Amino acid sequence: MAILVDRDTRVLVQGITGKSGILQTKSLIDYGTAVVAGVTPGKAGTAVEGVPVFNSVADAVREVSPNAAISFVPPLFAKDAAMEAMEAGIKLLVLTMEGIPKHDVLDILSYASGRGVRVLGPGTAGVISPGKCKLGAHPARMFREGKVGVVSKSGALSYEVGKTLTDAGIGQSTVVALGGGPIWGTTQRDIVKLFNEDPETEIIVLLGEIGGGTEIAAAEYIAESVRKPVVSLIVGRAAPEGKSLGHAGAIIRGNKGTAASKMEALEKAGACLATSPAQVVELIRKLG
Amino acid sequence: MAILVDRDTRVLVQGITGKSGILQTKSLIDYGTAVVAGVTPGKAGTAVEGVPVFNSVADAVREVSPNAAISFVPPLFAKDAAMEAMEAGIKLLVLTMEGIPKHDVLDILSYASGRGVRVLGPGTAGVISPGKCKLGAHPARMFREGKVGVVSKSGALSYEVGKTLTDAGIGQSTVVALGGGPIWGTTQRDIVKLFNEDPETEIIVLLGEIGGGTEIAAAEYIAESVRKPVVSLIVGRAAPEGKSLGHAGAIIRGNKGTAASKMEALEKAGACLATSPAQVVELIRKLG
Amino acid sequence: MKLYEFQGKALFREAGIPVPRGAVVTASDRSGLFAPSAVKAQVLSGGRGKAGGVLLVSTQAEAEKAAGSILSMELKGEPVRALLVEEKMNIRAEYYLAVTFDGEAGTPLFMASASGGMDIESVAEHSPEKILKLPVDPLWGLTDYKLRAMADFLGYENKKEFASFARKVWTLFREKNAVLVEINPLVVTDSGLVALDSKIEIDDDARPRLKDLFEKNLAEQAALTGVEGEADHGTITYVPLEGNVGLISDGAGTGMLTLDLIRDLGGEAADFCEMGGLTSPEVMYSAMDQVFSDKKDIKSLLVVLIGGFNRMDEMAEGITAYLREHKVSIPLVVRLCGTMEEEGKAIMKEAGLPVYDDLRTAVADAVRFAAGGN
Amino acid sequence: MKLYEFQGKALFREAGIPVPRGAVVTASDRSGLFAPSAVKAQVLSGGRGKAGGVLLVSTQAEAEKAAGSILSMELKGEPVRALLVEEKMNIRAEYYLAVTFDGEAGTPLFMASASGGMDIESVAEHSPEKILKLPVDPLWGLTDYKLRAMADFLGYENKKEFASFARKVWTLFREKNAVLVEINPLVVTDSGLVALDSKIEIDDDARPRLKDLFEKNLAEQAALTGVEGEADHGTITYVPLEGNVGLISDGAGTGMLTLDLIRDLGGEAADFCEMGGLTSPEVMYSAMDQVFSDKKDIKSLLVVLIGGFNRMDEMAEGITAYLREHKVSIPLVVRLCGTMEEEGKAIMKEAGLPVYDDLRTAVADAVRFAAGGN
Repeated sequence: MAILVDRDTRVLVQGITGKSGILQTKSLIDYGTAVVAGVTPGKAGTAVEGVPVFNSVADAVREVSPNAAISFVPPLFAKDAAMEAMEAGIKLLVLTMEGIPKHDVLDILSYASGRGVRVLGPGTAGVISPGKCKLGAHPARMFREGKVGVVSKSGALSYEVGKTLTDAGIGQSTVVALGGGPIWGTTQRDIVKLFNEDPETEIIVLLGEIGGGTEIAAAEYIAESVRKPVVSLIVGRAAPEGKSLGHAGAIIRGNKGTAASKMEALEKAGACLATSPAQVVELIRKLG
Repeated sequence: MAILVDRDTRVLVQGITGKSGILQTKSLIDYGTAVVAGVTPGKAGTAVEGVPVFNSVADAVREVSPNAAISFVPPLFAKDAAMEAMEAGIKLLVLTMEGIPKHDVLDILSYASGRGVRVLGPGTAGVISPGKCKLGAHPARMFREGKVGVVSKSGALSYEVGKTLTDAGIGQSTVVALGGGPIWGTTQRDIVKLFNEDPETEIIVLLGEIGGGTEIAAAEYIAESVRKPVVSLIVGRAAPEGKSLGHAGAIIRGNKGTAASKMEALEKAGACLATSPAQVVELIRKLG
Repeated sequence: MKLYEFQGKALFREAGIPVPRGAVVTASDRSGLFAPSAVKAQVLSGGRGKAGGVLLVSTQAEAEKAAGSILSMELKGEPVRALLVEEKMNIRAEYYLAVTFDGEAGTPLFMASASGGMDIESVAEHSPEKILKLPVDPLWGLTDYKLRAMADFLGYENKKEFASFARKVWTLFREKNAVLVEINPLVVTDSGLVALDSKIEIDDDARPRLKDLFEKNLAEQAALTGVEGEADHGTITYVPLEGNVGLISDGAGTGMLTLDLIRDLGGEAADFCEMGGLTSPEVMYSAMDQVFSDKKDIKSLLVVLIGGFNRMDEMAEGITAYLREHKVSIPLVVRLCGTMEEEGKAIMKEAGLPVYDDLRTAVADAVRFAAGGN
Repeated sequence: MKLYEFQGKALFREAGIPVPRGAVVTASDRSGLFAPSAVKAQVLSGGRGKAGGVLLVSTQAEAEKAAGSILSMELKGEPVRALLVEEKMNIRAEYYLAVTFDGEAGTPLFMASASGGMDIESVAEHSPEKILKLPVDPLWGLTDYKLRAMADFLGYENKKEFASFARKVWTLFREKNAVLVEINPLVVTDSGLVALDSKIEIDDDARPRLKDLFEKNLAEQAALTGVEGEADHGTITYVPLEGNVGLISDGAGTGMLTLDLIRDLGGEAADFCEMGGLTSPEVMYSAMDQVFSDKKDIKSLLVVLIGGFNRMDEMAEGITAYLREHKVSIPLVVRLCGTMEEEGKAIMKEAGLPVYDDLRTAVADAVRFAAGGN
């Protein structure tokens, strides 16, 4: 088990012949991910790193039955590519690109919602279930198989914490990056729920940041439904109020999005709070 | 059990204060259907046959938790009303009106598809699970509780056969009318599948007619998956070729939609063919 | 509402879809005739090409002759009252392109084929793989990847031009509430794609929201045919047949069942007249009027009613009202049951009219009466 | 792209949304001034009303005086360079109406309140029940039942007028790829609804498909401010802070974590400079240029890199290129790991630059160096 991706995941790379597509396809294959197909219109019959390229997702589905897609399609074409994947029956979309027009993202999420399509991103580094499947940018050596589920908006922060855990000998079930917002196909609450239901995940690490309310929503779910131990690290405690620090969600609105308010909500929900990756390790050791 | 509607069905009537709405609400209540709410914008606080009227579906859902809706809203407003019901979480819509613009119907079906919303109609007489719940125009005395599942495009034909069965002492699990087309939210195949999975239904009666291909699609499903006995009556054998007899679907296209081609497909699929309601009774007696 | 080719092309032009330069010509106004040109009969039915309704002409004299000849034709029973005269195109290829809906799947459907031209029906029957059918989500609209798939399938190089063309067709389909927009053939010329024909049908149910569109086109049609649109039968479907048993029903399914029973019992229906499942005394009255006006030689009239939404009291009112105002000398067989059955039967009884309960018995009697029995 | 009120109102006018008659006035062109009128500062920040940026005047003399006074103001640090002078309205009620999106639910969101006017933020904080929030499916569009619900909530009688008004706002939101269309207040006058203010922000990511809209409005803004648009930092987010430890990161999350660690270890960051997770040597170079140009007094520069999509060889190239072309006399602390880490470390080594692997150690050293340690 694990969540979102595992050994049965068969990956389709949309935009496989672009610079990022080629580089990432190699990185996925090197990790052992089953990359079964790529799509670039007009490039059918070619191959990238040994992966057959098709003109359309429908062709790829017919020939090699992928069940997850990662997209490196340029922002203005991302919407059409996402629809193509969804209409072909793909149920997990990883939208790596930033800069997709927001109305396009809203359209994608409307179609996906209720049709059972899970969208990670946009602007996500993706997901890795160490030892099983990597469907994203996570540097392989920073992760190892284990029992800790990690969720983060920021890709880099998820690597940072993964690296610290791995260096300390603590493995992960799945590590998920959600993207920097301001719109998310999947939120921390969704992933915490999946971890809670995943028999292989024993401890949940929730990495949050200032701005927005997704950590509060996750805290509410944790308080209601999660009995597994949760360790949380909220970054941005030292950020000045009222300034946007990169992620558009990271703008303090009233009291809602402050680090303090999030830490308070998570503590009330029963989570253990860390202030650094090193402390995340300490808390997990205490809990384990 | 039964399919689509049973004793737990809590009905919302959209357009309850119109002429049809009032008359049909009375008929549903007389039958014992749990009509819990009506909606007509601007009529909140009033009541029809003792049923409270709300301004919006959302208000009705909050107050009395309906789980199925029947709509008597005029055709040009039907689309908005359907969306209102779907967005409020109603999972069964019975669209009785004919004359809803076809692009509106297509929009409704797109939104419903995959969101787990079952749409009966448009132009349907509805559904009855005798002795449990009536959500449609079926004349009460023509039906009695039993083990035969009946599906028909035409409402009147489903009454005719229901009446004949009931007069012969044969009860029904559920009797479903789908509407005359040319667009259907639910087809015969869908209903045959539900009957096949319904423990209470022992024999399936498929009422078909000339035109279109929905009976052929149902026959394919029967051949593949149905082990319960199926009795089928296809009407329109005596119809002249190439003429439309009311239902827009009932136009013979090539060989596809003829009574003969449908009867052949159903017979091959293992169904017993009847040429009149009386013969349906005979065949059921033989099978029972 | 079906549109004539020239009406459809006016919509194409408005939507920016390329069409040949052309003019409408009637018997009374031939000023638009020119040559060289294609002279095309304007009829609502299909298959005019095979029937000689399209002629290519090189000179003005030929054009005059072709016009005269086509304007004197009847195509599938429809007199030709107008022509569309269009410039000849230099045709490199003929495609088929259409958007309609698949009612059984509940979705709009784009269809494209490189085998355009007159014989698309036979392509559909014998080589269905030569027609690409792509469902389109109506809320999302036409996607780029489907446009690429269609252009690929057709083998048309200029994908951008094709996409722009097809998008306009889609927008027209949606905005005009069409149930069919068909272009056969869609031709490839030196200057790109051109819609050489047009077959458009607009959803009658959308009339209240497209009043101008309907009024303009129906007025044009009325001006040509001299008929002020079809008589509005409301929900009534009326089809004349060959027999002598008049038939009225309040449902297409029971109507067809009755048709079958009439034949099985040795009779033949004179008509198929179906009123829809939600009707009124006035519609019942009109249905009888329709049958008696059109079929003066029927020997019995069978009225088959089984009320769900329909109320039997209202049906009985309609029947008795008609009989009060008209002299009917043939036997009337009325089967009446369902919603408000008691009330309906009471009204019939008061008027001295018998009522049947069993369909088979009713059909048997109607057939017997028509055959001269009692 | 945030629009000035007068720019937003031009879009409103184009969309058929009623706005007051008005004219734009600048220091160099006061010809549009009239009275009686409302004289309103044109700034991109909010809260101008409370700050005295809006004056109601009755005479031309008062208008001149108000214009002079407001044109000399700074509102939240932004000099007032233009005024919108508008006719006074007879106001019966002030509503709030906005459409934006809820990023956490992933859906557009309409918001309406009968408590419009300056204090909507405090309404949102203290009486959230006074603001109706309705998610709208972007593919389906605005439904009649939601329009009724909004008009009901506002207590506005003319539901048809409200529906038409709100539909235009929705269409503007969609067609112009807005992330916010806010009307506060939306006023009820004797002649109906009028948008008295306008706050519009267009999605910068949609710029390639809305070139004209962006060019026109950015040119107008440049003409006012004299600045040719903001310098384009690409994916870089740069925020100046108060400390002396320069900071560059390749992710917002790790950037904020580092900010926290700097403070926890006794230091203070001079800036927050984040490059995004998919960048290039050029962006790395620009980030360094940005920090060194803006913060000439930093005592150390901490570069925190952890490559996923980013390649460490490219980052190392950017750093070494910058150092080749600029004299940097303060200590540089580079933490570099992840994708192409070996290649990156090799480039750094060749340039004689040390590389850290552990974040905490890197932060500790950067703080120590800034405090004058070695």
